[in-house]
Amino acid sequence: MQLHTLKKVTIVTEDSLKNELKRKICELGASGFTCREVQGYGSRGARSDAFASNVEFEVICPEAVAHAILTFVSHHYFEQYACIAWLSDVQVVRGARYAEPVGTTP
Amino acid sequence: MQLHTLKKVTIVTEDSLKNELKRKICELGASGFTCREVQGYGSRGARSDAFASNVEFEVICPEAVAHAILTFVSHHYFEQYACIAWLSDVQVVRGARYAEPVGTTP
Amino acid sequence: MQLHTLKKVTIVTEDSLKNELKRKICELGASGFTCREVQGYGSRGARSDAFASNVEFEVICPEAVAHAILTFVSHHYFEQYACIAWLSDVQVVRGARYAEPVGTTP
Amino acid sequence: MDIELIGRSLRDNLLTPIPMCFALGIFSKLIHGGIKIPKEFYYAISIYLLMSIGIIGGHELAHEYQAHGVATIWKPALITLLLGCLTPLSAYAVLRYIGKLSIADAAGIAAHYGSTSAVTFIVANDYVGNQNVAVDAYLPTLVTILECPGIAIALIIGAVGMSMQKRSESSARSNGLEDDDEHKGKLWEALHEVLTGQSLMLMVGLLVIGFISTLVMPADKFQVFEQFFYNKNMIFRGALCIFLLEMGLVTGERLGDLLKVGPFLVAFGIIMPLIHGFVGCYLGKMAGMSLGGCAVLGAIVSSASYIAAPPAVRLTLPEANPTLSMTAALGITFPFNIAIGIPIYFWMAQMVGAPMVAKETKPPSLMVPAVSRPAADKAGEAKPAEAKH
Amino acid sequence: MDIELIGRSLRDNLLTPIPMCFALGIFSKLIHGGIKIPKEFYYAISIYLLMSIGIIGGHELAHEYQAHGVATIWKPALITLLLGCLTPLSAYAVLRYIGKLSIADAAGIAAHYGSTSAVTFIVANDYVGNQNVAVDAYLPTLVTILECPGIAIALIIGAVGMSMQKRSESSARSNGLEDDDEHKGKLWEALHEVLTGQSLMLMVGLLVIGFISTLVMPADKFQVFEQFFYNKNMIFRGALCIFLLEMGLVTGERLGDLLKVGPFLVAFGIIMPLIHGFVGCYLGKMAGMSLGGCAVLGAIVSSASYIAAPPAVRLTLPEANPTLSMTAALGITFPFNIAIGIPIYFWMAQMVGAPMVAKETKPPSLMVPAVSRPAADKAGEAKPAEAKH
Amino acid sequence: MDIELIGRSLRDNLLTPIPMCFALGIFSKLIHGGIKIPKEFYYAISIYLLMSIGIIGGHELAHEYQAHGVATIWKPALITLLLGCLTPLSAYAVLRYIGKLSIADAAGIAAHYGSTSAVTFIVANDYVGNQNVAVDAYLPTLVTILECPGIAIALIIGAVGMSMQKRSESSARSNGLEDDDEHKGKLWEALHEVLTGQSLMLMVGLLVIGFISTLVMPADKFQVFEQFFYNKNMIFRGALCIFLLEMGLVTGERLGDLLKVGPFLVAFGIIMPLIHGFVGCYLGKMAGMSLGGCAVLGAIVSSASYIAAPPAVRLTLPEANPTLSMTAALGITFPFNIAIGIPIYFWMAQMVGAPMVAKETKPPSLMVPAVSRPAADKAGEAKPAEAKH
Ligand SMILES: Nc1ncnc2c1ncn2[C@@H]1O[C@H](COP(=O)(O)O)[C@@H](O)[C@H]1O
Ligand SMILES: Nc1ncnc2c1ncn2[C@@H]1O[C@H](COP(=O)(O)O)[C@@H](O)[C@H]1O
Ligand SMILES: Nc1ncnc2c1ncn2[C@@H]1O[C@H](COP(=O)(O)O)[C@@H](O)[C@H]1O
Ligand code: NA
Ligand code: NA
Ligand code: NA
Repeated sequence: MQLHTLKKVTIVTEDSLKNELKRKICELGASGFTCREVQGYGSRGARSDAFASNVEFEVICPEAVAHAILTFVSHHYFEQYACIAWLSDVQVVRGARYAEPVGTTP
Repeated sequence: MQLHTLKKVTIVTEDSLKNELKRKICELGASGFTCREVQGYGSRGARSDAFASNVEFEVICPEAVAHAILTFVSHHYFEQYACIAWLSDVQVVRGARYAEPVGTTP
Repeated sequence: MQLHTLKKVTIVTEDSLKNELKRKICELGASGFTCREVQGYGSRGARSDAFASNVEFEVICPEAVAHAILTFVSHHYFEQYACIAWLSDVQVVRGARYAEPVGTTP
Repeated sequence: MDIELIGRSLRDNLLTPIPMCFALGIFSKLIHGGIKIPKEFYYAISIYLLMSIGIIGGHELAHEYQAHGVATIWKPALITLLLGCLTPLSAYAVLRYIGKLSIADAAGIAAHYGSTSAVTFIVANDYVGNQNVAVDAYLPTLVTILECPGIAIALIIGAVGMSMQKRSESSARSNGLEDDDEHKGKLWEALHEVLTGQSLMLMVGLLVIGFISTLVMPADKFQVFEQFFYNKNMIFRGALCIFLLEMGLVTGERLGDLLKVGPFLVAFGIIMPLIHGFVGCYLGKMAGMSLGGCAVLGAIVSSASYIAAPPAVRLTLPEANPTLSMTAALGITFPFNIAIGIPIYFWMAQMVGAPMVAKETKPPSLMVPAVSRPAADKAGEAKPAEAKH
Repeated sequence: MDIELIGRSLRDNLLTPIPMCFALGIFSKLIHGGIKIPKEFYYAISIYLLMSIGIIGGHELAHEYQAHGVATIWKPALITLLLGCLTPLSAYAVLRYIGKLSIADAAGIAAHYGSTSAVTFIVANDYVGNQNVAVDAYLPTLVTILECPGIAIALIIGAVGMSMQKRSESSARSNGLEDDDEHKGKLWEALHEVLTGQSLMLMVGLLVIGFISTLVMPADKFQVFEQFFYNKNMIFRGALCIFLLEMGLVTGERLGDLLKVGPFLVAFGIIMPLIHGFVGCYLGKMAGMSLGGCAVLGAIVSSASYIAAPPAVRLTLPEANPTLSMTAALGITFPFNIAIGIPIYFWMAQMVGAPMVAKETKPPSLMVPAVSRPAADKAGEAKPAEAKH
Repeated sequence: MDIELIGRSLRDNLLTPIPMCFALGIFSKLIHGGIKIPKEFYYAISIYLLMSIGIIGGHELAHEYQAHGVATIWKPALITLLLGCLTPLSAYAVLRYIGKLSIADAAGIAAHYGSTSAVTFIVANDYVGNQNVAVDAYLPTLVTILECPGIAIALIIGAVGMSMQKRSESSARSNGLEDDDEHKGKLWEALHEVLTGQSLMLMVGLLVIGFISTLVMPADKFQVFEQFFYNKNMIFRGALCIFLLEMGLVTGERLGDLLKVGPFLVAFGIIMPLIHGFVGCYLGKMAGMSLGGCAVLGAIVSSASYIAAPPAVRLTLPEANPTLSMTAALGITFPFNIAIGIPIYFWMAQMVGAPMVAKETKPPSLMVPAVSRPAADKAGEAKPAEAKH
């Protein structure tokens, strides 16, 4: 089995940013994403009810795209919104599909 | 604290495959799994409503089992179904439990 | 973009422990957490209905805090409750925020 | 039925809350509006609707049975079974040989058109009621009979067709047989999944429950369940509004796919139902069904499944493109039927000369229950669903 | 009550939609069918049911109070409290000394049998109503009184027992005391969790709301809430069908566990309720309750909790195996009670000679409210729940 | 209206299930109780409530229109639009210049107070009905008119204010213009989001549906939808109980924030609604609205949005602290209005001399529909909502 080492970007932020983030992630070159509702607690307090909850995005992408996404997130969300973001290494099956920046819209 | 280095397999695919995948993961030697509903977007379009949504599996297992699972997934799902799968390294507490292939059914 | 290498602790356990675990994670020095409902199967059988389901916590924290959390979990949950826990490496944006143990309550 | 009448009937049919909620859903998606029904709410409502069709169906069936034994129902039931076997064949033939679709795609779509849509049934039932025409009490039973066979037959066609194709393509390859076995396994699994799937189990289960309780319970004790589940009552109506709002949202989301599927499929999604609907009306009349019953039978035969069929097809015939079948079933045929199909089937039922009141037929002797055959001469007191409320 | 009567009563009790939905749920799991109720829908319905028991309970209690002050209710309330304290003890003794279960398992199961099941209450209430026998209006109050003490007492037995055992096992170890403290902390937490848990808070909260609003609001203004929440009305009935379908699914999923738990627990799950039920009926009669009231009291005393108890036990006595208690409570006692227990308690209530109409007793003077004691001589106008609708 | 009367009215208003459920929710959070409404259930109920306001609003509007054309409604509609434009301005001015809040915070909170709260509308409507005073049938229309403009205007103030501030702060920086463009883009997006957001689309969509169906369908066919959605009927009432329980839970969770926001905001959350409410009553009277209508108009003008406004503000003015606006809108103004605000607005409406029955005014000729203007002389048959049920 051939595996490609790629980056996985994880972003947890306010769910009202979901639509924008979906769009941005694809614009910045990712071929797709997986997202889900989560609850959380952090410096901006608890986010776990109908009026305040979080969304978590996972994006498999090449390093350059990962950096573009993280840069966008840190410039636009960190100051004003509940947000955390991190990067990790993953070995992806048929990774070639995700290795080149693309530019679609969801 | 003693930690075992094991593999974590993550699979995101169509939720209609959930039952089959549950069974297969255990047959191929994993001692268990964790799964959840997720939404997603990829080469097969958006998967985020009642008629199309995804399920994500996480499996902690030894490398051989991980490869067996990924092989199954790539042979049976990649061509016809919305699917992505990757591998990462994790340090597992009381990892000995998950280090040997078993063969149960959920 | 500056990234800090930190630990990510993942714990999957019975959802009746959710409130206690929320409190403990913060007491042991983490600055926050992200959690969600998940289903699962393991040595204690299937956990996927209204009477038995799981919660998954993800905590970004320095190594010492990670060990404290994992020690707590292994002492208090492993014997009697459905539980799995692991550690992985992540590169966190503005990681300095999460690099020092704090002690708040959610 | 002249043009003006059609116009008025369209207006009466469409300018009511339920179809307009469907339209609102589509509109909301078109302007990227924010209406969002939680998935769990949608599931909750579909569970309620299926239970409702089942239990009220069983309830009416029990009344019918008490009044006429199997005299009125055995022929329509057989006819429906026949239609469930014919429609996937006709759909497959048209798709494969006229539309030149791949085996998998043709069989996948045929599975949808061989089954039926519960919501179309409800709306048709309603429409007929609004014309002050009674419908036969056993119709929900026909819906449950129609649900399965079409899916099964289409899946078998697809599986057999695919494996024959593969064998002829690569008669040299060694794994031909294995593949075959696997395919058979999958087919079995998919058939099991249809037969024990949520929609059939709820409908049949509640049908049995409604039937038995009606026979056993005093009528005033059952009444409270009838209030809750009866399809002319407020809860059912309200739930249907919300359900169709969501269906509109899902349809609106997929409207863009209409352009992708090409003109053949669009035509298929309109003409095939008309043909199936006509055959349904005609055979219904042959089976002695009433005008209302024939019209509703036409509607359900013509309709395509978008709940039971998709997951079954996805599992057995993964080579079939789900966009094609969903777009045809949900994006074309469903709104077509809701908007103009149903009045047309009603008109067809009139054309074929279906009588206002159903005829009774003596069933083949082996079908008559030995003991409890009630007096068949009280045909006059046949009490259609509408009259009761 | 001869065999034939029992048979007929069973049939009337079981061949109705609510128990048959339970059976459908079990059946669906046995054949690996696809019926699936979203968790959130199940939660929504349980919230509704608990609110309903509370508010209608408060409403009836207010009527009772307006008609009789505390004359009719003080004795049943005390008796219920007593039963809440006795049943965990008897269950623990049987499990530990006859069944030889571990301290934790015995205490864990005793916590379930010391508490009560709201759904059993509803079905019992219903059954009695179907026999055309009135039930006392304050029964929902008794359900709320019965919910807690049993869980608390069993948890205390378990915690104390475990810590004594640990101390005797390892009197040398140094962390004995710490463990003890921690255990006490956990116990407190669990008791807090039971007392402020969803089920008790909703029932008691809505009971208070129902009581106050009935006293304050004009009857016709309150009526709309009664329509929504009243347990003989359509919404409640419909919700109960769906709830029991889900309970059937959960039970069916766990049926395999029946084999694991062994014959002792199966016997326990049938015989213990019969004993508790008899004591309930008997003490109910002593407290002056009516025939219907005694039967329902027997049913709720006999029933085992599967909503409030499990999480509390899981947190305080993690050594207790949850499979044992859930299988006994949900897999054995619940269906036993629904199917045949309730008719038996009704028969028991007849045997102990409970009167058709409740007796009034003068409460100890300190319990009589100084001012608002309404005329006690209008006992004749006691208007049982059934009569009103 | 002397003190005793106010006391009685408070009691009648508060000691009813709906406000007490709100209180139970708060209480549960204060004692860390376990009541938990699944998010999806809460969403389902809000969808139902919004649809209900819309469809019944459209239904009543159609009746009003059939009876009076636009004669009764054009002035109130204009007045409401005016109020929607004025209240964000007054709120902003007070917050910025008296309260010394930042531009973003002042604009963010003003957006909430410029819009309205559907639940406050329902409770006010109810309260007025309980005083046996009729309300004007077109009030739900006014709610939909009031929803948007206030949010839009406050967001524009905020965006313009912020960009002016930024420019003056750093007239040297090069990215001033870019930022501006981006801000404008965000503003557009947020306005689109409000206009096509769930709450407005459901209310307006169902309003249109209710209006059209009432005109087209025979009254007895529409009745079943009225039963399901009408705000005096059981489903609506029951849903409202559960909804307010959840609102209480959310409010209780945030009660601690009350201490953080400081006394100015607390005072603002009480005094601003009183002022807006008075202006609403007064202008309502000027527009010829009836006593009941003026009181309800006062209540909705005074109320602050906590559903439509928060996400819009969060997206356009992220610099605004959401804790401030949510605490004010949900933690202060909402309970204040429910508990004592509404009786006060009713009293204000009496003070300004609003008549028991609305006046009819000839609208400017361009607003009169050419054809279907019905006989305006049948003013006597004006049939207020209350009278019908
Ligand atoms: N240390 C952490 N580990 C994991 N998730 C976190 C952590 N801190 C914050 N989060 C998540 O990020 C969200 C925003 O954090 P904050 O901006 O600090 O309020 C929280 O609601 C959590 O879901
Ligand atoms: N680049 C990506 N990063 C994360 N998840 C992805 C990515 N691409 C696809 N997915 C997930 O995998 C599913 C199937 O992808 P696909 O087969 O490409 O349609 C999608 O619905 C997403 O949930
Ligand atoms: N091998 C595994 N990989 C991933 N998750 C697991 C694994 N084994 C167990 N789990 C999760 O941990 C929970 C508790 O496991 P256990 O204590 O073994 O019953 C299960 O319900 C699963 O959610
Ligand atoms: Na069909
Ligand atoms: Na008990
Ligand atoms: Na306002």
